[in-house]
Amino acid sequence: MKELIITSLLGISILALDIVKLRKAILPVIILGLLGTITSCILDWGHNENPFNNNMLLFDNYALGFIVILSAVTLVWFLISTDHFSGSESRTDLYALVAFSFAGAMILAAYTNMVMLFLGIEILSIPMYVLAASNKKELISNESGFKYFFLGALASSILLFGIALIYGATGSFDLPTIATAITTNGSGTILTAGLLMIIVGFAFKVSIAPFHFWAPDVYQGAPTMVTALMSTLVKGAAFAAMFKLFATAFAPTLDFTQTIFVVMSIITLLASNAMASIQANTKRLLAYSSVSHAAFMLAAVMLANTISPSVLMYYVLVYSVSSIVTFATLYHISKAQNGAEGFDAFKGLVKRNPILAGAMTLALLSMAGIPPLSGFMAKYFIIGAVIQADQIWLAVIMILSSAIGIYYYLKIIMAMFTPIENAGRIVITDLQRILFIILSIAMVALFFVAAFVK
Amino acid sequence: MLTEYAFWFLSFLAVFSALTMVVTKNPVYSVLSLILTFFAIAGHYFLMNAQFLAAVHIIVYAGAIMVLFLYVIMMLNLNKFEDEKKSLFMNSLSVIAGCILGFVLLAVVKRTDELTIVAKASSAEVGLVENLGNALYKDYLLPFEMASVLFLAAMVGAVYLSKKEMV
Amino acid sequence: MEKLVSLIPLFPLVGFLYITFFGKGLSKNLIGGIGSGAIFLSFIVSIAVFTTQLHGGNPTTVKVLDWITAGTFDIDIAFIVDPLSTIYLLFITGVGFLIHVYSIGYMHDDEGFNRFIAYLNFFVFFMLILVLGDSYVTMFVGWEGVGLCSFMLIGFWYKDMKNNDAAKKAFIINRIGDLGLIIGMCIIFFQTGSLKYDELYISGSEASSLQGWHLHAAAIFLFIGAMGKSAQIPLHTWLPDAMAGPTPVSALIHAATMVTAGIYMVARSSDLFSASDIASDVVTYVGILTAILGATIALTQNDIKKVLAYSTVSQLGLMFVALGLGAYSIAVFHVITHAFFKALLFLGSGSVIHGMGGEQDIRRMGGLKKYMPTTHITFLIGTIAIAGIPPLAGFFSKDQIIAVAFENNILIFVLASLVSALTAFYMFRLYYLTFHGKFRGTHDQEHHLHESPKVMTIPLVVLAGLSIVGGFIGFPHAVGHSVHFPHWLDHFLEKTVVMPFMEADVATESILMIVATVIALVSTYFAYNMYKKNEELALEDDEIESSTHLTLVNKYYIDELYDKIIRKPVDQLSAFIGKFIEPNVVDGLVKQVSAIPQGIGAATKLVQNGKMVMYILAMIIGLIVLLITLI
Amino acid sequence: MMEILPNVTINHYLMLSVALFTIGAFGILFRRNAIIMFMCVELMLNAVNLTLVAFSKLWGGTDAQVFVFFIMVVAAAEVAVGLAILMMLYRNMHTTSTDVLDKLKW
Amino acid sequence: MLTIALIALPILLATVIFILGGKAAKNIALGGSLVQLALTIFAAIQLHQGQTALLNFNQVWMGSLGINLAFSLDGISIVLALLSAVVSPLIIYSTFNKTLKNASVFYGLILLMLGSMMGAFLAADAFIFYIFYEIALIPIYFLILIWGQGEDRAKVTLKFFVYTIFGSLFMLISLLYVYQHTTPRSFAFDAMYQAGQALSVVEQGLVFAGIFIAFAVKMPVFPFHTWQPSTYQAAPTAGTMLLAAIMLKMATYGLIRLVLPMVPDGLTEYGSWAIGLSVIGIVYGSLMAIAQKNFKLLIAYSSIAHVGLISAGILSGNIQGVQGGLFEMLSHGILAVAMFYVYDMFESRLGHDDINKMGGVRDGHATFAFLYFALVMGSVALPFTSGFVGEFLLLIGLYQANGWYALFGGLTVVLGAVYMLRAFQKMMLGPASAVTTAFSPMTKQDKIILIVLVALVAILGVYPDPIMKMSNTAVESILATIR
Repeated sequence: MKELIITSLLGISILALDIVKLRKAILPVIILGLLGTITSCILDWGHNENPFNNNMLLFDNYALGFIVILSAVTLVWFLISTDHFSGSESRTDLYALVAFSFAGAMILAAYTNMVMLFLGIEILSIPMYVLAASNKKELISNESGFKYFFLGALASSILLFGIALIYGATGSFDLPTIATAITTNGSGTILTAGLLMIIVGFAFKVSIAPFHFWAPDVYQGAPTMVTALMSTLVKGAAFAAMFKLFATAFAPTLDFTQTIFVVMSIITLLASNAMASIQANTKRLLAYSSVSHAAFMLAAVMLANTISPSVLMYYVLVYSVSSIVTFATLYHISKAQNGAEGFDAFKGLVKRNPILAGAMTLALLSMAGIPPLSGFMAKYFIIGAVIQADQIWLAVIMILSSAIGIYYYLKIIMAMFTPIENAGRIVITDLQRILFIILSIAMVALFFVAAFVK
Repeated sequence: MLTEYAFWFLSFLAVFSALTMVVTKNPVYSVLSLILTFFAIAGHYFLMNAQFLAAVHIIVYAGAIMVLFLYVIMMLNLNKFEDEKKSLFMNSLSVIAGCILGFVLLAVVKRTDELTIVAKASSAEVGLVENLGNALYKDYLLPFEMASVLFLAAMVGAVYLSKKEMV
Repeated sequence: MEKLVSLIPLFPLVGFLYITFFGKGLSKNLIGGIGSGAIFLSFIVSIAVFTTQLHGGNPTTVKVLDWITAGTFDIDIAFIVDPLSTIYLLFITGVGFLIHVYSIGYMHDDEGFNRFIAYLNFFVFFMLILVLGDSYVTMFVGWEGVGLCSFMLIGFWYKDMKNNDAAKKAFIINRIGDLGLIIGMCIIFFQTGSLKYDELYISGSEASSLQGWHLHAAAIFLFIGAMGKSAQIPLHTWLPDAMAGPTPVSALIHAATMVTAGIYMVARSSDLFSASDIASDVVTYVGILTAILGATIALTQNDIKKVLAYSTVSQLGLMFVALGLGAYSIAVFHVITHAFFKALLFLGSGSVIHGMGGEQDIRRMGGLKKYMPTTHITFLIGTIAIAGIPPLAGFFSKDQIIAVAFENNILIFVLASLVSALTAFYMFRLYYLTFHGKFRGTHDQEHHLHESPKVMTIPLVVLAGLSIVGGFIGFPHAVGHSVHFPHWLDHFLEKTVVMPFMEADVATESILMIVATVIALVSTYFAYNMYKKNEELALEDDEIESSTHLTLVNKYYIDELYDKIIRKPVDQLSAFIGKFIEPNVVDGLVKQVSAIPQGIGAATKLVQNGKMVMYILAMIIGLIVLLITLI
Repeated sequence: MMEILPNVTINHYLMLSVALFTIGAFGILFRRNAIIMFMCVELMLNAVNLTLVAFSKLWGGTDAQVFVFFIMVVAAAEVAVGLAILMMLYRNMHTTSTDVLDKLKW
Repeated sequence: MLTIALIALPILLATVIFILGGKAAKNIALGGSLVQLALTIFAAIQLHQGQTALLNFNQVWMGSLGINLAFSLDGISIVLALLSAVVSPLIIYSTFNKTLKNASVFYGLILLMLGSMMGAFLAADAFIFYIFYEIALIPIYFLILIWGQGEDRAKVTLKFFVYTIFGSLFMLISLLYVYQHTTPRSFAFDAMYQAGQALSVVEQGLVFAGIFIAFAVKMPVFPFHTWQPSTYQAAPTAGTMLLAAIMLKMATYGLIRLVLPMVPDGLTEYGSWAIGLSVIGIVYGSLMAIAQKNFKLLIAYSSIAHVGLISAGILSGNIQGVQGGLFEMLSHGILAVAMFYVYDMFESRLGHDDINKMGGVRDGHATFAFLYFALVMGSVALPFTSGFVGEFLLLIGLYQANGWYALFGGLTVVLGAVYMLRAFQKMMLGPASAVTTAFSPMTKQDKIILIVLVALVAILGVYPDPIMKMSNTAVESILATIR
């Protein structure tokens, strides 16, 4: 609970600091706030199993784990993107929006009530709509923001209809109560319809086919660092929420939903990887790759009653780390050459900035799932679980799409190692350099500590 | 008896004006039809003893949201026919998709016989301000507080987007 | 005493290594001395080992080194000492030594002298391994090794690509045979679990577990190996080409020793072959065909070495006839006598070529008798020996082959007699054209004509002596009984090879001997008549009109045929695969597979077209599809 | 049991809200004017609200009505942001047609 | 502990080189690889004496998943360990005459690759094996990408990388499938063998298919080979050596370790297609080699032929085939390094490797000709060269599976001679020419490397028994688990 308070206050205090013209203090406050959140989570670890405030939130280890991961991601994001908004005069607004969004993410990790779910999603999303459109002069940013917002609103209404039907069938918004009701009464048509509509709502949020079409457009149009946030914070939180929902409230229906999830995963994998492999724009490519990773995480949700949530947590963490690195690198590269985002922009990076190139290479290899990088273990856990659930076909498709994934990730790596003439250095700050190095180490180190998953 | 007639009347009104909202070409008419729909829905709330909600509904939707819409339309000077170029293909596709969706949803929700309803206490007085207030400020205090965060965020966002950059 | 056997191959090996690595500054005579000395030492040891067998020693194996271990497949480098191997040892080292000595003179002026001697040593080493090996695998070591040395020596003058091609041809055709041999070994191992002679044939007679088609297949595949090495149809084409090598090589490898490895191997496997009638028939018919083919082609060849080469092919064919008919010891007998006189003939021809300054065409020779007396005499002895005129070596061995053929198969008998007649004819044709008549070469050549040095002629003389007396080791019954030396070789070999069932009475045998002699004499007379008396000359290439003659000169166009049906198709197939299959079919498949994502992508593009309505439509259709499952 | 008003069952209300929901969805597909489409979303949200109120009547608890309240709150916030985005879009594009938004594709 | 040292040493040294950089890199690398060689020989002696205390290592890594850091050096692993330990100093030394940009990274990557390949050879846990199997790809990928030759190397490496990973992911599925049937869950080889053998025949056949595709791509076996010639051509010579000499051995080694004992019934019942493909690959690779005019491509295709034979022999599943396969791996590794070194000598001296434009080098380069010829003989599997022992046993083994396979596979005996001799003749023989003069005499480095390699070829050919005896027991015990 403390965590949520800290975070909410964080957003407000950012705004307050702006008002009192203490802009210099904003970043330290953010760092303090996020570190405070992490510390508080660690202190609460294992102690807090009681739900808060009439079963609205439950800060159990599941929630705390996700909160720690998401706060760490947000913290890194803030540090690594310090120069992203430096040009913008009203960057405090954006910082505050990120902080609010993070609060929403936190709610999604800890909710135990549909109301909180709904609110969490909206608190997470509404700032994101704005952030996606935050590059106000850019038409594509506008387009991105609008598409995100509008389709998001549509998805929300479908999700809400689903929640309404679930309420109609069970008479409750409380997750455990819903689970009990389903177990005692069985799942009728209305309940299942509600369930399906909730799936649609979530599928939209986490970009699962055929509800993913917004994702590449929005990711591409949004400012790069915002995209980084979308693919880490938003996605992680949405999956945390989804997993929780299907591990508690809808656990009795998982056998039914499994087929749906399998089909959706397969479609997602095929569509996203196929599209990614024909992209010329790396940002859009990464967007599609993000969609394909969603399919892996969806598999974790699908197996919510057999798999340990730590598998999903691990995946989110691993994916977030590499995702932040890729988008941050892309940001630096594209900033250095007038917003170019094609493969050519990456050419000669190994000379222009070896640290960026190294970190990017590791990140891409990690996403591709090549040992000894953490991405391999993450995928391994999922595929192993999928096979255990006897969904061999899904596993095969996952494997095939991983191979396609390697193809397009390597295209970027290839470009980085293609020498070019008279390339200027790409300058990054010391802090960023350290962060890139830390993240690189993390990508390898997470592989070896994967033992603690489960 | 009366409620039954009221139900049918309000329902018809809601559906009709909703359809008008969709098909009419003039955005202003659309807004006005939607407001009519909202009133009809508010009427339903009254029928179902949700007086507080009906009031809030009128205030928020008809009073605030739709006014906002109207305001935007006026400000952007959209109160004229804007030619929407659409292919017949997409049109028919959307009609077909809409019809099937409606059909499917209807087919689904008519299965209420499968529901096992366990009615709760104090059913008659539910919609009153007192009860709702209790629920809102006791059970749902946290969401209520978080709603304020949501508003703050939305406000900041809207302000950010609307203000001119002073560079 | 038997332990000494491991020294036999060691000497040539050491000789080879020493000359290769330390021979750089040494004088040619010293090198020659080392090379021939090594062989001579081996010869001495061979005699010692031979005597143990002569005095009734039992076949023994001497293990040198653990070699290959794979489960039950356990092969050592070990040497078998038994009559068959020791008799081979004797003539390999003996003839080998003589040819080494001869080479010192013959190759004296060649810049690759050291290399030559080293290679010869190396060859002898492998040849010894071949006959000493106690299992098929060890034999195969020598088998391939001699092929390697043959390759190196045929292409000895590597600057001429023709030599290299001949060398390559020899190696590759041999390899085809080797593949057969390998498969044969595979079959034997698969069926019996062993490849060692003593387990297979001598002690346990494991070979009896070879039954049915396995037996025939094993024997036939082994014989394919023999076909390659011993130049039998259809793998014979390399041997005439192999004459591209220096003449001592032709004498040693392509006449006396290596090419008889096939006979050795079949004799070694006599248990196997005698059990398989099909294989034996195959061997017989292939042998007789080869014999006829070789003999007929030899009639028309004008290159002195080519004549001898085809003669070798033909003689080898006869040996296989003997093998096929079950007369293994007689085949070995013919191998030995053949080694003597064919080595003699080759060395003699080498002497001629040496004297002629490299000229090999008998149409450019004639009347050499007076310039090279020693060579002439020894060559004549060789010719008589091969023609089968008693009492020289060739007579005894060939006669017995014909006798066996008579016992078993009249058709073969007739054909073998024909071969015998042809042999006498073409050999005397060669002899007369070379040594009689008047000299037809250039003035320069005439001026330089000289007898070869002692170091070359002494081996000739020794070999001539052996060609005269060599046949006595295998007197046929008729003569043998009278000198108390009947079939000495047969008795000596009977421990290791299967003896034919042959009970011809003395009268038949004697008649056959007389018939054979008459045939040889008659065709000698024909040759004499044509080439000596009428002084007919061989036609120049462009004068030939008769199509039969042309076919023979062109060796039945077999090379051309192979070129057409094997080499070209393989090349074309390779080119086709390389140009079409690989990029289009195999890699094309890969490309097709990798195009699948692009295809899916292209389809997805239709929806992902940037228009929001499409996305909404997709969502709603998705929703509908999900909900429709509920109805 | 299923009657929540005299002679009016839950089914009636569900059908009504489904009708409204579908009209909203249809409108979104059918129209290209961003504002109208946005209004259609609002209509869909109202359909949800109506459902919830009807269920609330059926179940007799306050939860659903509180939920409706929150939906309204969120809808208001969404409208604020949405219209801000729309305005911005209009400033740059001078149209509210969603058809012109196809810079981002494939 | 020794096993860990064998894996850790190159990796640690690689890290050192990465960090220190500079000119010392190549000497550190060479020194390290020599130490590695010494350690391996020490390990071999230990194994020979039957002291396995130092050779086994087992440490729980992910206990709940049954993944252990288990390494063990047995008679099979030692062959491969020896191969990579023997060959790696030579490979490193072979680059000494080249000026490389970022030399420290280059040598570091080579060492990394050696470490990971060693890891795969020594692993006693299927998961660890898989990890190392994959890791090895990364260094070689960068070696080719950065130091390779040709404009299209980026494309080529892409194909190589994607293709191989694509294959090995199937192995992952198969392994996971078997893993699901272990009780308690464990990736340890023994447990996997048990679980695999308990599967139904159809399941085994499918598991086999998955694993085989992975190895088939890596080896490569027809028709999964199309990445290989172009990759070999694009790679720097040292990289090609690593690929051909050691890396593809991970796949053939995997056949022995993972396929034979894990899915024996599936192999016998449904495995003949794999043997068939391997056999086709033998002939196909040979024919392709005949069609090549570039020496490097010729060796590349000949490698396909050789590896096809190894694969077919091992899959025939009897001790002769497996032993032959093991030994042929060793031999092929040594010969591949040698052949590519010869290629490099020509390439660096003449600037091309078109055999049609060569000739006459034999004249005046007698020593080189001798050494090269010895290598040619080794690669056509002449007895008393290392090539023979392996190839012969493989054919013996293959025959036991199917006589026709042996007959077709045996064609390599003939076709191998065709292309190798053709190449040798075109390159070395014939009259002296401009090429002869352009071909500068062998340097000390050339001599050392070639002489060592030729000596190895000869020694292993004449006296292979110590190694064969070592592996014999291990192979027997692995095959014993099957029946």
